[in-house]
Amino acid sequence: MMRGLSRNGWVLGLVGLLILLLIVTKLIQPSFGASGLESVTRAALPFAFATAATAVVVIAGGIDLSVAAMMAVVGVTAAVLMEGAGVTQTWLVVLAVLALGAAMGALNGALVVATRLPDIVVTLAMSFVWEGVALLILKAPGGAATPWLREVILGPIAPGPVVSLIPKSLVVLAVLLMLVWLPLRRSRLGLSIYAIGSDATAAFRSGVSIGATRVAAYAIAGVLVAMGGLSVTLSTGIGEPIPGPYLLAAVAAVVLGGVVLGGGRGGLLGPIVAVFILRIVRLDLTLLSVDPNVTTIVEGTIMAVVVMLGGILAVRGRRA
Amino acid sequence: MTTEEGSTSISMTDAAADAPILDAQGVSKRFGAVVALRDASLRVRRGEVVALMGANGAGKSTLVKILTGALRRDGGTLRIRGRDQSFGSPGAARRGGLVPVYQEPSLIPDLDLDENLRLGGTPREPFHHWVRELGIPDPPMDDPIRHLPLATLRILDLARALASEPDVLLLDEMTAALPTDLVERVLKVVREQADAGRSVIYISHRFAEISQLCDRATVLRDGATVGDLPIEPGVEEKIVTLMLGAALSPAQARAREATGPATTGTPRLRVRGLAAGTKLADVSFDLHKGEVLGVVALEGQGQDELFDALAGFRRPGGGTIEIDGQPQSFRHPADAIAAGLTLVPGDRAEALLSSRSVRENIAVPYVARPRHWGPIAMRREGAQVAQAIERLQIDTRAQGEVRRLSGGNQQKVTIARWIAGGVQTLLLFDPTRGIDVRTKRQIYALVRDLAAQGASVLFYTSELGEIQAACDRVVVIFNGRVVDVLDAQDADEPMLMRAAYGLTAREVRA
Amino acid sequence: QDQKYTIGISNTVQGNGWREEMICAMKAQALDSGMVDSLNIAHRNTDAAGQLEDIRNLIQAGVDAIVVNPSSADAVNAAIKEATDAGIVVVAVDQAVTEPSAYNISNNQEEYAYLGAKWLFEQMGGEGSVVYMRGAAGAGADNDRDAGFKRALAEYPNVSVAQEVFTGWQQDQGKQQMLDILASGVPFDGVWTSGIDNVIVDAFTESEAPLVPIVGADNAGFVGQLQSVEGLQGAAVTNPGSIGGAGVTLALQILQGQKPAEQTVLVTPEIWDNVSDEGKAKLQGAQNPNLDPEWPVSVSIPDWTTYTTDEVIACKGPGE
Amino acid sequence: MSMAADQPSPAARIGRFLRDNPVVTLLILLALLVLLLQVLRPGIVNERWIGNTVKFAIPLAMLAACQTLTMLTGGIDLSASVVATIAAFVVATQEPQVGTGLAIVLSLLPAVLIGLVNGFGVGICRVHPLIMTLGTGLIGTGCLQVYQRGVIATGSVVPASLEWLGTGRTWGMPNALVLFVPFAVILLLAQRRTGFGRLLYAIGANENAARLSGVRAWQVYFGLYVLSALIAGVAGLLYVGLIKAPSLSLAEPLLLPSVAAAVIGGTSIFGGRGSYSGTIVGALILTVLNTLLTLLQMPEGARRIIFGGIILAVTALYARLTDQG
Ligand SMILES: Nc1ncnc2c1ncn2[C@@H]1O[C@H](COP(=O)(O)OP(=O)(O)OP(=O)(O)O)[C@@H](O)[C@H]1O
Ligand SMILES: Nc1ncnc2c1ncn2[C@@H]1O[C@H](COP(=O)(O)OP(=O)(O)OP(=O)(O)O)[C@@H](O)[C@H]1O
Ligand SMILES: O[C@@H]1[C@@H](O)[C@H](O)OC[C@H]1O
Ligand SMILES: [Mg+2]
Ligand SMILES: [Mg+2]
Repeated sequence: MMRGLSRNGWVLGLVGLLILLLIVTKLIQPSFGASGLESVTRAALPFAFATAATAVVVIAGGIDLSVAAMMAVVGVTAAVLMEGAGVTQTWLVVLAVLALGAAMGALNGALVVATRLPDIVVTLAMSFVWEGVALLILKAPGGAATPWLREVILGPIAPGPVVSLIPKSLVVLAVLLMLVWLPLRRSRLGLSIYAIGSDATAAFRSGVSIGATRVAAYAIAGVLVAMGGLSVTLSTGIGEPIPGPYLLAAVAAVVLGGVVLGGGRGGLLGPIVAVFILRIVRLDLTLLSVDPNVTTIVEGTIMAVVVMLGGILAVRGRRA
Repeated sequence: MTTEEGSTSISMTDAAADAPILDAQGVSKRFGAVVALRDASLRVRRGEVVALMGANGAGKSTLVKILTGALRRDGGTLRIRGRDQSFGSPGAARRGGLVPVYQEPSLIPDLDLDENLRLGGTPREPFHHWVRELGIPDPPMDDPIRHLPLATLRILDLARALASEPDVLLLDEMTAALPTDLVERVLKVVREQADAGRSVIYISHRFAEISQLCDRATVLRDGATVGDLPIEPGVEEKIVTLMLGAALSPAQARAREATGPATTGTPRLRVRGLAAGTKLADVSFDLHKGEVLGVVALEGQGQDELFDALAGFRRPGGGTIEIDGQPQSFRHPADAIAAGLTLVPGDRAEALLSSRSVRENIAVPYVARPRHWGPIAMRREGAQVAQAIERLQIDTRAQGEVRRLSGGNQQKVTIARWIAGGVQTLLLFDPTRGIDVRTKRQIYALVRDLAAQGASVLFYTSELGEIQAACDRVVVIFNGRVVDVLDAQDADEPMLMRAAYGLTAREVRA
Repeated sequence: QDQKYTIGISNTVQGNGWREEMICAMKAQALDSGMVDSLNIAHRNTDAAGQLEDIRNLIQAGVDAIVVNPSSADAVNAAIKEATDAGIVVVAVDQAVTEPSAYNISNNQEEYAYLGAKWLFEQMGGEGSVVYMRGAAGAGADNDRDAGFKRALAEYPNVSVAQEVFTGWQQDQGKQQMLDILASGVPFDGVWTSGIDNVIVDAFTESEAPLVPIVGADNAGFVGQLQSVEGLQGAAVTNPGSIGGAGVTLALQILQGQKPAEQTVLVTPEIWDNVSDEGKAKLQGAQNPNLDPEWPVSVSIPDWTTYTTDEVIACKGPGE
Repeated sequence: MSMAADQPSPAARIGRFLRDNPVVTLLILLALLVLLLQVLRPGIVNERWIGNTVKFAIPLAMLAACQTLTMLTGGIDLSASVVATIAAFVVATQEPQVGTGLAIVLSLLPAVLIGLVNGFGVGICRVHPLIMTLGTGLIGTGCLQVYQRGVIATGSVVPASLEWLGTGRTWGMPNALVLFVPFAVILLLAQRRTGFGRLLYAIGANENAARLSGVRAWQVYFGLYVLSALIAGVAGLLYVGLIKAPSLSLAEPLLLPSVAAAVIGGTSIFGGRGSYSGTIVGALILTVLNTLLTLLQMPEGARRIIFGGIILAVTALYARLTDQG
């Protein structure tokens, strides 16, 4: 039990910090409630999916610098295909862009395996490629997301005293992440992803196919990326070909969330909590009408200092 | 709960039991310039426990990896149950009935035990049965593997292997890191496996285990099978001879003057009650100016910790280190180097900048301190490096990157580094591991030469013949303590071997 | 007039001189009006989804009005609707939004491009080819300007486009592109730029290439060049960054119950060339060596802003 | 045993030659690109074009020097572009107040500070350089914006000497070469012939082995990240002289290309291998590639796809050719 605690200590600390921040928010702005929670969650959606995608790849021992560009590809594709689409077609589009995400991710992974170049090089080059693809699909913001599908992530889950506190977007996020993550975490594939990130030689000796697992990890990340791109299009209602600021934010949240660059360690909860922490910090600074430039400094400091602390703890741990 | 496979297997016919279940012939394997296996052959019948013997670097682990699909062989044949077979991966080997416990722990460090079992598809019931049998009744299931002690990891690896009911179990130095009580249990379980008609390939440096457990021994030397003998009383001597080969008979080796250095006065290095980690308990000795002091120990007796502590790589848990009478405390290898203690580690991969040139490798200690960060006196460095290369006769035709050098030449580079700047006290950890006989000779000569010029050398070796070839005196370490100190002239191999196994030494001392 | 208001500001391009002037004009106007308690500024580089987050955070902060430079005409409508539903006045500046409950006050972007292009084609004698240096691929204002440019092009059948490039509204990129074009020897007779102008003139002078007519915006650096660079024929089309101050004024008027007749107020751009006497006089009057070269010289808009030039340069808002 | 016996075939000889002289491979790739450009636009490759290409390649090559040096140790410096921007902005805003000399000194102070923080994070706290420099980059950007608020009233002037350096020409060649040639020569020499340069390779090749040889790695990291930041600062000064318009995101567009230039130039992202000569050619390749794509009439999207594709292809090809040992 004690060991379990220490294993999840970092995540528990983050959850504590999140609760603290929520309390602080309530103190700064007594009217903060359901609608505030909703706007935080909706803002968090694309970051959360981008972060989840990055987490999967990093756990597998890689890194994907093309996450934001792939989100743009998915976003414009969905917006173009959904324009004026009926119910069936809309669902088909959703399936299609999820498949598109998986395919893009798989291509990234396959190139990493085939070229034997470092992940960071391949995915950096591919980020230019995916940006270009997005611009070929839509030169300027355009297309339209199916309105009723947008409703799915808008507003409280249902009218009523208690449930009205829970935003639909939070439910959507939780359900989708769990749909991908829980089965994965329990499956042999999920274990293999951790295994190749932790110790590729030992994984190979345990019967894991390293190349296939790497491709699969990138493909799963691609599916999550597709959810992220879709969530951007659903929240703005249109498709934007220029990648949003999700890449570095996702890497930061992943590291803050306790996933070790290099692989094998960490989960999804920590990074997602880190996403919410970063969103709420921004909200609080806006509520306090802090100079927007100071907000950038605060975000950078949180990243550097928290990770430096983590680094010092890790060095200590290695010595012990 | 006990499984019943024993009674079913025992009914096998004698004829079937006689046909080899595994038959490897002429296996070869090279890693770049290093020839790990030249001509290795191994044959195992049903119900048989075969010892695979050989000095460090003889190629035992490489052979195990090739048999189980972890490495691809360059040449040779492998027949399983009479049919030609090659396994593409350890997973495939397991499905084919060959299950290894590798020399290095093979559980995933960041997964917990439960997850590791699921990953490997290990059946639970048998696993838990074997863990209990092996004396770890209650392994922590939800703790990352990297938190567990090495001994536990070895047992878990074994239990995992046993649970998949292998036809051939391959154990690579399974017992090296285990305390005595666990060793006993392992031996018992392995014996039961054999009695149940399963086959075992058993690698260990401990003769006591071999004679207690094994039916036969196959001996590897320098990557080739050089003998195959039944285990019977007195076979140890024959195995030792085969393992070491004729190349270094004591008579040949003692080519040097027997004039030892003065062992009086303030020693260059004085070690008292040194303890470190869990293995190094209490070691004391003196190393004098101009002396080569041998260190002999079986695998895992604390010698790694001793050298690491002396080189500033790890902080001792107790005891003192004095140099020329001055007490020392090292926080970083740089401190030890400043005090004149320089380490050549056993694993040359640890010491080499493999993607850099010979010259840069040799000159790196010189630029270590910030006041030498400026322009390098290239001429002087060139001369210095050339002199060191000359002295060690390093073959530098493949100058560009040291990883393209042969293993022996790589090893020489790790030593040359310290010769270039003038050496005071050299800590050599098994410097001749995996290198050819001629190079070995050169290294002995060099060591003697350095000593003659006033340097001191602490010389750990896993090849006992080297003690007489290179050393003045020898300390034998067992269980983290010095159990014997001998003059090198008196320390022939059988004597050292027995001392290292903790046999005669104790009698002698008692 | 003793009621004091809180005003929120949302902008998604940072580090661009035009946008910096816009923010300073907002601050100066808020201070000068004496009706604003505090400004709550969300000013960063982000996409439409990030702007949705910022607007929602401003709603949470309980501001009375929001002045927004929208990253897209449609994409932030959802949050604007939430704001106006909550009784918050929303004014979009620089580019329009399509949400009917919001007010728009902006330069007429289509007209901006049309005016400049028409002058350029006229200057070229109605024939020849031009280098068309656009803004950021995919940005809203860039689309509107493209429409204006194309309208003018249709009126001059003998004018063709020699090269079309996106500068991304970045000085260095625009300059390198122009140097490449000059070096390639492609013949052309004029250059139209989307406000990345002074570096284009530099590119000509530095490579000692013969000058052709150049159209830019009323940025201080370019206005100076129009009067000082030997042999340069060109025109600056006004695109006041001070539209931000106008947006604050409009928001305050609405808060005080003086709604404008139209939801959309357009400021008609002017063109100042250095060929006609009238143009020369305007340029002379507008020149201001104290300004950052990237700042538009039209630091104020008659009837809409009340601060002095020194006040906008000081860039101080209420409470600073 | 003996290697002298086997006579390598001519193909193998060429292979070995290319492997031992990787820059040659890169120069061939560069020449092919220039040739392609000349075929597509006959006459383009003239003195003026070469001058312009060199002029734009120089600041990129300098920022790529930061990536090359840090990558030698297995790191990266994502704060380099921010440091360059800060130096550019500070020099232009301080020039009217304190004069060129002092303005340049002031502009390099933030660089040193950021370098020290990076060195502390990477060398002492063992934070992954990617994260560390990303964080300090964000902090630097924020501080720059706060600073900008303070100097908005004072205006900015790009020092004339920097303009001369950035845009001037002598005998058709850019004046920036006056700064860059000595810089490149010193850096190339420093990589091979100074103790510090040797240690960068040593740490990247095998940090443990370096430790074993008495190297205190944290000292090297401090020196490295401060040096990298200083180079970035100087690159920023040169760049503002070239663009002549200090903005708050001036050097940002050079960041990813600077990483790409180092990688194309054969520097291993895992450390221990690479040389600045390759990086310089890498920067030239990227600059020529940009020109090529600008002049090809094709949609912006297609340009980016080709850009990414060529980077991937060149890097993969290069890795194949030079790393078959
Ligand atoms: N991956 C590798 N790359 C290069 N050389 C290797 C590699 N693995 C093994 N070797 C070399 O091959 C030889 C045989 O090694 P192997 O591990 O098989 O020896 P061993 O008999 O198991 O020795 P020990 O008793 O020390 O475990 C040694 O010289 C070793 O250095
Ligand atoms: N690049 C080099 N590689 C190896 N050895 C070198 C190199 N340069 C100099 N040396 C040798 O290393 C030794 C120490 O050099 P140095 O000239 O610094 O002497 P020192 O200052 O007396 O010694 P120390 O610096 O250790 O106090 C000398 O023998 C010198 O010849
Ligand atoms: O002219 C441009 C302006 O209208 C746009 O919205 O932001 C950037 C400016 O350069
Ligand atoms: Mg072994
Ligand atoms: Mg000296």
